Amino acid sequence: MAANSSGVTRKAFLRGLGAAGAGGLIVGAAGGYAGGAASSSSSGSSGKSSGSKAPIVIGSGVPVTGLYAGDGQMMQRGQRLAIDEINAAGGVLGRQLQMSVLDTQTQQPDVMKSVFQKFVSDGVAAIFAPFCTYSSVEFPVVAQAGIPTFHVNTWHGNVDFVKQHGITNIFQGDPSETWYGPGFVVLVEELIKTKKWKPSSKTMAIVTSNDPYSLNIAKTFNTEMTKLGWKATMFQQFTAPQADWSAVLVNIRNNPPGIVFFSDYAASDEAAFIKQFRQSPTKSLVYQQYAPSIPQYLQLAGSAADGVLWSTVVGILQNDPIADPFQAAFTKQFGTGPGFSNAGDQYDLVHMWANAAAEAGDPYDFKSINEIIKNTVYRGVCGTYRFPDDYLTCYPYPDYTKDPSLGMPHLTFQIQNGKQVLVSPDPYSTGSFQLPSWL
Amino acid sequence: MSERPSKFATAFPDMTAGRWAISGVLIVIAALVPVVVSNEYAMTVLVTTLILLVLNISWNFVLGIAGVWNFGQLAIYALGGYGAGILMLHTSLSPWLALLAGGVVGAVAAILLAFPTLRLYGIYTSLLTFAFAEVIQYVILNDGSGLTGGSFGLPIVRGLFGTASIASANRSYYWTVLAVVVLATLAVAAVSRSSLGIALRGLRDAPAYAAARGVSPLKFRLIAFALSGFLAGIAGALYVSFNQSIDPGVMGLTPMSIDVTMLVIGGMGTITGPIIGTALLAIVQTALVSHPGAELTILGVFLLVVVVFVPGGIVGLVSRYRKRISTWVAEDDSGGDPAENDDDVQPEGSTEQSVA
Amino acid sequence: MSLSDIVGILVTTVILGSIYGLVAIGMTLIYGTLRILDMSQGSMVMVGSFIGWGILVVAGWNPIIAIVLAFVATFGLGTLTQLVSVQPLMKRMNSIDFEMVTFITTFAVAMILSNVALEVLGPQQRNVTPVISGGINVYHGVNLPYQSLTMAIVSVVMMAGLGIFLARTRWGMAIRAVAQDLDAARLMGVPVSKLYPLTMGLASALAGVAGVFLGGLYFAYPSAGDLPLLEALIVVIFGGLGSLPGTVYAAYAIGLIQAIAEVIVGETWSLPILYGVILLVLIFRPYGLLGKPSEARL
Amino acid sequence: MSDSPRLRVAGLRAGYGDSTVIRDLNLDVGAGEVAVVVGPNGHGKTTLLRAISGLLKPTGGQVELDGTDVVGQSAERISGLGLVHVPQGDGLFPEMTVEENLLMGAFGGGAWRSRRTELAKIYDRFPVVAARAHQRARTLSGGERRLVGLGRALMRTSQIMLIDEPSLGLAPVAIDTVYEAIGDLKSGGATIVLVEENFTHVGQIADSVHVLETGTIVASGSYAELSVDPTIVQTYLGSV
Repeated sequence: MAANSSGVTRKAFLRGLGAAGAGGLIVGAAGGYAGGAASSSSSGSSGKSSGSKAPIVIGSGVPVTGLYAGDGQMMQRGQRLAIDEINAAGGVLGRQLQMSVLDTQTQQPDVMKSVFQKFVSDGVAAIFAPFCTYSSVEFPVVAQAGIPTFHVNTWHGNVDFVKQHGITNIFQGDPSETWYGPGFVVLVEELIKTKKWKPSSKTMAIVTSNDPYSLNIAKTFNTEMTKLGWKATMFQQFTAPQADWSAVLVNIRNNPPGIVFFSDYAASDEAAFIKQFRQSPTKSLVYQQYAPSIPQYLQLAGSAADGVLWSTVVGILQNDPIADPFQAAFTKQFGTGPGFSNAGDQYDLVHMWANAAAEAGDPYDFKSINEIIKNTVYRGVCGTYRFPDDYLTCYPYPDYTKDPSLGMPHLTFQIQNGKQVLVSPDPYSTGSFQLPSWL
Repeated sequence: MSERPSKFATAFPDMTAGRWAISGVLIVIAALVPVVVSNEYAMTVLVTTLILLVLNISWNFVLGIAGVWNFGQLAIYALGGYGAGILMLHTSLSPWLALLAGGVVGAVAAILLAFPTLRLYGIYTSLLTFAFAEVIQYVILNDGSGLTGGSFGLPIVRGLFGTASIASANRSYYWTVLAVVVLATLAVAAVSRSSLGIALRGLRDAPAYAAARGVSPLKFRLIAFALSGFLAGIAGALYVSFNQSIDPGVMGLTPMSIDVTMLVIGGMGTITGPIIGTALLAIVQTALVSHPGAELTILGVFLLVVVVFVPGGIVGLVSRYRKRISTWVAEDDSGGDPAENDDDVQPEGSTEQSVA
Repeated sequence: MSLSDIVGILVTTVILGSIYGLVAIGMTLIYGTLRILDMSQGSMVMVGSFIGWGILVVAGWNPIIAIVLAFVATFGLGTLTQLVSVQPLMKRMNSIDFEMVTFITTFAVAMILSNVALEVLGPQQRNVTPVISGGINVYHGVNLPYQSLTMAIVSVVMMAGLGIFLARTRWGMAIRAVAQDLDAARLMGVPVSKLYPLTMGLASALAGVAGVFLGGLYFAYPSAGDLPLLEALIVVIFGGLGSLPGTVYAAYAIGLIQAIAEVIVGETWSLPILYGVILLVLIFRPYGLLGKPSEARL
Repeated sequence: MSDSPRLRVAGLRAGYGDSTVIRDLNLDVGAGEVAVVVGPNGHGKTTLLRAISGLLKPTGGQVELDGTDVVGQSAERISGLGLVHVPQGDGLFPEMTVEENLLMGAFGGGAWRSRRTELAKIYDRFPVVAARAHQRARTLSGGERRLVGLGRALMRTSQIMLIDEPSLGLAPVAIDTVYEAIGDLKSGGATIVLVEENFTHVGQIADSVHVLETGTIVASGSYAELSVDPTIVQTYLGSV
């Protein structure tokens, strides 16, 4: 056939083309990852020579989409502000910082592993991943690489894992969740002792979301209070998000408790609850854990939140010489305040790491940097960071240490006239407890 | 020896020697990837994608080939994962047996789910199965017994390769999951070409006619669910082995929308569709990983455009062009056998299937 | 069970049932007319919530403006959604996979809308000021917020309004005619290529108005539509796809089941109980409470 | 035949998918004329009407209404030009009341304004329909449904009517009533194309009769002519 002077039939030609194309797809896909990684790691390795002026890349793993995206935005802003300040002051060892953001979604194991793996492959100098898995499956990935890694997952299981596996580079920048319950019990006792509050009855209604975190806090509180002779009239779990509380409120109003203890970390849930509670309140002290620290809480709840108590094991200090400039700078840069926790702790942790990296003289000398951090006492906008033992976690003041310069203050706030007033502990407090208007 | 290949060949009547050769070459290339790739992030992404591919192959079978609108597949996947994970956690059973057990859990769950869907049609099936998935997720989230760990997921499990280093574990998982993908593809292809597959498509395209011809919806739907559930369970077990944990985040609207997009873009109801769709979207997702947030918008646009303008997905598009090309080839290759032009593609609403 | 339990159950039923009715009637209208399950309805609720936030909180204008604007904007968006995601597929209307492909395309629209909202407006939840604040103490401990009461009234008014529109007006009758016999309706001169987008616009507008109210309860944020979508799906399928009276009954029936479950058993198990009931209904009545296999609609 | 027919069909071709049902079909109907098309089932009578009214897009040929070519236009557009198609099995909206069904007849063609007067006229003409005004259409008997279908077609004036097998499935008494009504329409001046399987009932009203076989007209003529043609009588006259 004239058409086939080349000796290749059209069919054979197409087959060859198809195979080459499909093969190319596989190789291309794999090569794409490898190539991308190679280019960044080559820049990383060139950056690793200590004389280089190339920017230092740090990894930010935050929830950008999904349930915790609101928290994620505040975390990222805290990191951003710290980086901008450091860069404006000349960077770390004369090198600018760059942030590489990856989405941790809802911290599913595969997502976290892949995020950590990418940070390791890209050769970042430090990882700031405020939320991580509770099973710690991604920890070995960074443990092997030794990169200084910081989280505020507030979960004892994570620090246990670090201790058990002898990990030296994964730091929890706040105390574990186990300190919440006991901390509030101490506060309740003191309120009664100082006659600032007289419970209508020694009963409590406990409402908690059903994740192990909130559940653990609720259970420890229940146990500690039962020891002191209190009785739970209600212990109810729900699944976040939950916006309609009428049925729970029917039960509370049927049997008004002395304390309503609410344990959940979704701002909208707790705001919705207090709005609906205040429409016809019972004579109960209302404690809501953590969520009021998120700025949206006050916006969402408005004046309904006046009188509510809440606490956090990590929070931004008020009327404080270190925290105030941060508050101002944050508000200036983002047009909204930083709230009470994650923006502050991320800001602190980036600064703390940058100091350690500068001190070590090389941002990629992970071993020295980790050593320095472990032996640091750092006073940031959230109080004192100190990692006294192999758990590599902070401990609370006054629950654990009686010296405020050695522990992170476990802050209790009360919302008064739409403002957050720090009522405990001294010397950080900015006001004192006031009896809520409905009591 | 002479008997086996011929039997094998009859299971895949449209697979010529040439096609087998191409498939073989592709598999070998795929198997060599870990040798070339030294980046552990790339390996993690590849293994995760292959695991997702096993899930998509299983879902494609029940959704595309059997035509049952099962939107509970992610719950079956999760149940398989939890089943295998719990066995790895609390028993000294070989993790390989736990993997199989995950498949069995998936199959059993799928069979139980199949019964109430029998009398339902189309969209009602999808709601019932979706409700099933919601209940499973809810029960796991609310599990106070500590068995599943609620929203925090399972504590760390052994996995298949115990204490191997990250790099060698990644490679071992890659080859393991690749083998499962190949076997699953062969199984689905063989089944959909068998009389069972013909019956399933008959029930999908003309339920009344198929039933009148003696095809039992009960029996075939159960078989379809069982096979698809088994594969989904294995996928879940692979997930829990590789990631050493699993949490309820594997279920829900977002992962489901990504999986559906993969199936639709590749070509639902075809054998190669899930492979192409999963690979393509994995590449897109990886490329977008540094632009979190934009990813889902782009996926949504992709999905819309493909469904509206490329019915049948990429495989459907290719098969339409192949028809044109085969005419072009036929002009040249006048002695060629016409059987060559057969597709592995079943275009939606095709009428070529008759019920035996 | 005490009297306040019973009153509590009734109040919760009214509140929940009205929410469900409001988010589900649009979906029923679309299914009845176009034979598609519109997965973008939840996003319309989200858009309505954001409009409520923009008008009531940012601009500080009158709630009426918020409602009108939400109606108009989501009407337009719904029309556009139909033109983009359904109209190009209408030629496949009689094919076996029509329901499936439109399910997927409207789902894609929902994905796009909520992720664009995420990009543009950010992930924070925003409080939408209640259209009316305060509440009445119905009975010892049982409180009925005016917002919920207003929502219930608006919901009933809108459902009734839709009913009257469909029963009495030229275009309303045309919508029903198209739902019942497409060919015959075209022979009457009903321009279906315009009617379909308008129907989806109308349904979306109902969801958008629902969003203004739900914003005061659930807040405005990019995925604010997920829960209403799920609830609407449950209601329309429970009530029988495409049956308007069925939808209304189902909305309140589901509200009642959930209220009983919440008050008696507790929040934790109310959703699983609801799903369990629906599972049973579907097993014994595969087409829902008032649904029919195919022919009769709206 | 008049010089400018109200309805002209020329060289029409139509079908479903790959199969052509109507081929090379020509048909002229003058103003006020009743043209009856007879033919065996499955030879394209219904397809012809659907192709004229726009429910089915013809693949070739012309359909002219008062001299305007309407091929390729949508059914709703063609309906607006004054064509009314009463489909096989009535095409009533089953869940709507009789009155609502009648009102739908006035939807297009500018008839909505005068709907109340037209409605009153129809109730006058068909007392049976008036008695059922608020019943749902699906609860009616076959004969009643057919009358509602014709009544609905009358909601608009000055039209060309296509009527598909009005006698199908009716009892003889009901058939008589229906044809009486069609006779009324004729005397009211309507131009009608009527399709039947045979011409048992059409003698009184047919101006011309056309025999449709395998998709085309094989014989045309007046009722008087065709009713004496022995082959045609044998095939189509049935048991008169």
